[in-house]
Amino acid sequence: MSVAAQVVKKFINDPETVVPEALAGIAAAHPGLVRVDLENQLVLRADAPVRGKVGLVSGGGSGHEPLHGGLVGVGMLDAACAGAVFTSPVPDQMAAATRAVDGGAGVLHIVKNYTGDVLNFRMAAELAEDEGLRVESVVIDDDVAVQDSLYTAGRRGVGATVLAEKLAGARAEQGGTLAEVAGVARKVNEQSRSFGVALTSCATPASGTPIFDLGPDEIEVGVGIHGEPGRRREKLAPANEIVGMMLDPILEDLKPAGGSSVLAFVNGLGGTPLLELYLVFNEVSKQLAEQGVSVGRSLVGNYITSLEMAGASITLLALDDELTALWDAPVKTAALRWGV
Amino acid sequence: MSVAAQVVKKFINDPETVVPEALAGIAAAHPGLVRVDLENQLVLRADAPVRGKVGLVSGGGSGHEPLHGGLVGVGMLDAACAGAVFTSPVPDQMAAATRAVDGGAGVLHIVKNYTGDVLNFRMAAELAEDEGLRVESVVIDDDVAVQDSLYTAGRRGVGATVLAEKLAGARAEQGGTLAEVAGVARKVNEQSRSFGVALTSCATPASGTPIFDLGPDEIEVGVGIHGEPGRRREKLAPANEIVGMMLDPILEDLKPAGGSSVLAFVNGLGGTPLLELYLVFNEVSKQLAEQGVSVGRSLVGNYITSLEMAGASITLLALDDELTALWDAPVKTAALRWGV
Amino acid sequence: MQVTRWMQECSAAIAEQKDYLTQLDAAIGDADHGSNMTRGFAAVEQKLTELDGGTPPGKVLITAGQTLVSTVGGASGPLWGTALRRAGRALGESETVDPSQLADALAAAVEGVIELGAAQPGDKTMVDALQPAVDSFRSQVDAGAELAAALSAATAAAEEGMRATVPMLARKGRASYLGERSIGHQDPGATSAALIVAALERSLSDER
Amino acid sequence: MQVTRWMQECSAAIAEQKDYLTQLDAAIGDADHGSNMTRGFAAVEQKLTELDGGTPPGKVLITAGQTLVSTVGGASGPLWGTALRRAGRALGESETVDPSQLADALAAAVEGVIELGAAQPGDKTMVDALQPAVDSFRSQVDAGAELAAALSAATAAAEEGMRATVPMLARKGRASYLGERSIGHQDPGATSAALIVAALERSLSDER
Ligand SMILES: Nc1ncnc2c1ncn2[C@@H]1O[C@H](COP(=O)(O)OP(=O)(O)O)[C@@H](O)[C@H]1O
Ligand SMILES: Nc1ncnc2c1ncn2[C@@H]1O[C@H](COP(=O)(O)OP(=O)(O)O)[C@@H](O)[C@H]1O
Ligand SMILES: [Mg+2]
Ligand SMILES: [Mg+2]
Ligand SMILES: [Mg+2]
Ligand SMILES: [Mg+2]
Repeated sequence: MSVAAQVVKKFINDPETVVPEALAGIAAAHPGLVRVDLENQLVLRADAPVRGKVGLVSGGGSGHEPLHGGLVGVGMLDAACAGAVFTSPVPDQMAAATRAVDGGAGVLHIVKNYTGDVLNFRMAAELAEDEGLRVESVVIDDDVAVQDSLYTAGRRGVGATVLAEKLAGARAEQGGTLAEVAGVARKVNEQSRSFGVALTSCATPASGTPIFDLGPDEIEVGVGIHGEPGRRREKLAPANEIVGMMLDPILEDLKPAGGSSVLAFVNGLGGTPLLELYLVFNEVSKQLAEQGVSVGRSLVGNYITSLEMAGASITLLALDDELTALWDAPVKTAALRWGV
Repeated sequence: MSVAAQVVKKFINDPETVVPEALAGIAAAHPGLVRVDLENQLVLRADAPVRGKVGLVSGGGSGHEPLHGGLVGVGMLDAACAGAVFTSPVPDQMAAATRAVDGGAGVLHIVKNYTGDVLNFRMAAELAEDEGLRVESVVIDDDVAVQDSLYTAGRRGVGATVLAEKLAGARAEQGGTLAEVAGVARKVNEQSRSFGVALTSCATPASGTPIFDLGPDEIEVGVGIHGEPGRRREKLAPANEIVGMMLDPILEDLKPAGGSSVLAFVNGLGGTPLLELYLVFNEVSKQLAEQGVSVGRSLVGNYITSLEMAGASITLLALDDELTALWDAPVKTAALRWGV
Repeated sequence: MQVTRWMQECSAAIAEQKDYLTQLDAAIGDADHGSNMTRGFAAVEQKLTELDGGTPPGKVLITAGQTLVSTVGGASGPLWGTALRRAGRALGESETVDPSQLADALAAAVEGVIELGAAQPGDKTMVDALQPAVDSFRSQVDAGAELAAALSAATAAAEEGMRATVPMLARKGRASYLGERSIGHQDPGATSAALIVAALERSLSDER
Repeated sequence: MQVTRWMQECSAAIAEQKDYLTQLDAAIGDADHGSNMTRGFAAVEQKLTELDGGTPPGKVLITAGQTLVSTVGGASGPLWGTALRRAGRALGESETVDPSQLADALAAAVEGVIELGAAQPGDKTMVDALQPAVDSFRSQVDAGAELAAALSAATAAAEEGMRATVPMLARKGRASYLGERSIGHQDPGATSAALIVAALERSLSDER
């Protein structure tokens, strides 16, 4: 049975217009929270630019929803730039977003570490700086599935992106300077590690068929969020073993001190039921307890996805008082909301 | 290619223990918000019973997460009873939940209209009443895909369940009497209509293979939330046409007055990316505007699911000032949260 | 009369047909009937080991019914639980069960199902297997037939009723949501009902 | 020199190979290279119709590069945008382009790609098709070869470099995440690069 031969059915009108139509839907669903610039494919905080506040801009290819558009709002992003599915946006969009959210205190670009995202954001920062705007960039690269990253494009930015946007956004809301807000994002990235596993592939609206071919008893271990194959293929195993495959490389790299506290983030890649994500979270907390690591904060759900891919990623963030307080600070976005 | 022949891979350890393991995960992920009674498979509001407040109990088969366990908390449910996947819980669980949340003001059972749920909740209510507890039951049956329901088990309870739990929960939080809280739930049910479409089937952990077989260019029109086939099979069509297939029977039955305002709820059945759900929402708001119906409130996401089924349902609730205010009231649950 | 023996036969027969029952339910329901009934009767078998041998048949059936209600869930749990509890009440305290008492008990069981579920014969439910089984057992007994003969008549009637559900349009339970599409499929509940009647025959006919 | 003609040839050739390029990217990337490049060169073709005929070749290339940056996204957008802009700057204001000017422009393009993307030959990227093409064009021109001969040498070198990416282990771009698993697949960016060099040959060789 060739999975790649299958057609993945989707609710679309035209592959070319999926992203703008979805953006129009976001605008219609969340008036008062965000506004959408359809020409530049931007989701903007409704009241942007916020005078005197550091502006936070992120973005990337589409297909990872709710990232980034669903994370725009009070206490998180000021703007999200949407590219085509799995394709980084262009510098013009990012520069337009930077202009739109600059409140006079500078703008932070939160960039996932993919060649396309990095190069386009770099060009955008140059454009904005040429116009006299102050821009800082933080590149997120938390995916420990990428090895010998020195000789490659480096680790991918995955789950830590959501955490960095939340915590840096909270710092900006509290009136932090551009340096302080960027510092929080860098700290989150340094103290986070992630690992992902796919049970199925996914299909872009343009192609309509799964990107890779996976047997009925196979899983891809070490995948990112673009439907790309992972580091290796394994036989399907019980959830507790799969969680072990994910936690081991994370803990090996993060080396949390015994008795230390982490934020445990179990993220669905899009097609895995919440029932299973909670089962996975249960395994994560059990196995962390065995390692003497306590779960201080947690997040379970679909936040950084790969279209309809069945699978999950685990992200651990080593917490301290500052990060814990920033996590608990109010946030008001379509996908993450509390305290307001 | 026979879809039914395929294996659906899942993160599980043992099909028999999926539900208790997921419940343990909910408890671990949301301390302070809920507590879990593993023996009775109950998710309980952390501070239940709340003195003097009407208690809200719902429940049903598992596989619909976040319904119901993810909807337990301040301003919504006090308890959710979890059955096996797609199987109604037993009266003993429901009676235990009723006892656990009774704060002296009586308990409301919110029951989705399926024979199993109705019969088991009826027996539970009798058990609780024999113990001197005051119980009211409201049966939710909003699915217009079920026709000539007079001669059948009647319409299914689907999307309106989420709305009834939110609005009745808000009324209870405000100190409403059992009659008032039940009245809100009944009103929500009377003023709501839903319709669902599936692009794929889904597989229970016990069986592991899809419940029905759907061709690469076919969709099931008029499905519920148990992986059952729908009323009819159609060819895959553009999203705007599929939305029309869903909205027409809803509007025909609901007959909202021109210029009236509705809550538009686009619900994912589990396996459909948020990108597509927002695209569907965009179609819904466009087509409603053409009909002179305005969207006063909206909800987009996976709230009442059918495991990993790819598909969506649309629910419209005719709003008035009372319902709008109850919708806006604070809620603090794992899946729905605002204002607190 | 060996009620415990009957329940054991039910548990074995249903566990053996678990996947088949679930397949039938997958076609017009939600693919859980096999696991629901298997879970329930396994619990009954377990529970009955806790009763002492002298417990009267009626009490044993009531315990079995309560156990089904508490362990099955779904539509079949309350319905089968009610059926066995009603049958048990009909037998009362009596230590032995003669054929006509058994006929009354089975009639009470079906009445309980119909009262609770409001299904009529022809609605494509367990009632379509149970009602004819009960009726033929009663008429055989009234005509003075041997217990074994009456039981095999009941089994035959149940299986015929089960097969008769294939062309029916479902009017109760999940299958009713399918409307016309429910036609052409055998009802899972009628199928497990036929297994339960056949189990009764086995458990009693080889009592001597 | 007909830069516009070159861009039209690129647009046609890439659109024609769109699905093939996307398939190659599906194997070791994210299945979007075909649509990315097609979208970009279609926009370039459109944009160039707005320039008046007299625009010097260098300016046309700069406009084309800016258009790619503004419409492609992904890794290839900034890289190809930079390549064409650098080539354009190298040509400056001159109205005509002789073979050695063209060699300088192509060298500037590759330098731009390497400067921005930090890929070395052998890293399994577009550089592995571009560098050999540029080098062989230069040496042919220095050896006094005909333009047409130098161009077909460049095309041959690009295609050879493209095929040479198959056994390579990717060290840059998405394919690098695959580690060993990137071996055995032809790099999509090297493939589109070869198409672009071949388009250059077609657009110039039949100028006379
Ligand atoms: N109202 C009813 N009266 C009698 N039998 C019913 C009724 N509703 C359903 N049934 C029986 O229950 C069977 C389904 O049982 P089961 O699958 O265990 O429960 P559920 O439908 O809740 O998943 C049906 O095949 C049918 O025979
Ligand atoms: N650092 C780099 N230097 C040179 N070329 C690169 C680099 N990274 C990627 N590429 C080229 O880009 C191609 C992929 O382009 P494309 O698929 O359009 O972008 P993305 O990888 O962002 O989806 C690769 O095949 C490779 O040839
Ligand atoms: Mg890409
Ligand atoms: Mg069921
Ligand atoms: Mg069933
Ligand atoms: Mg790509």
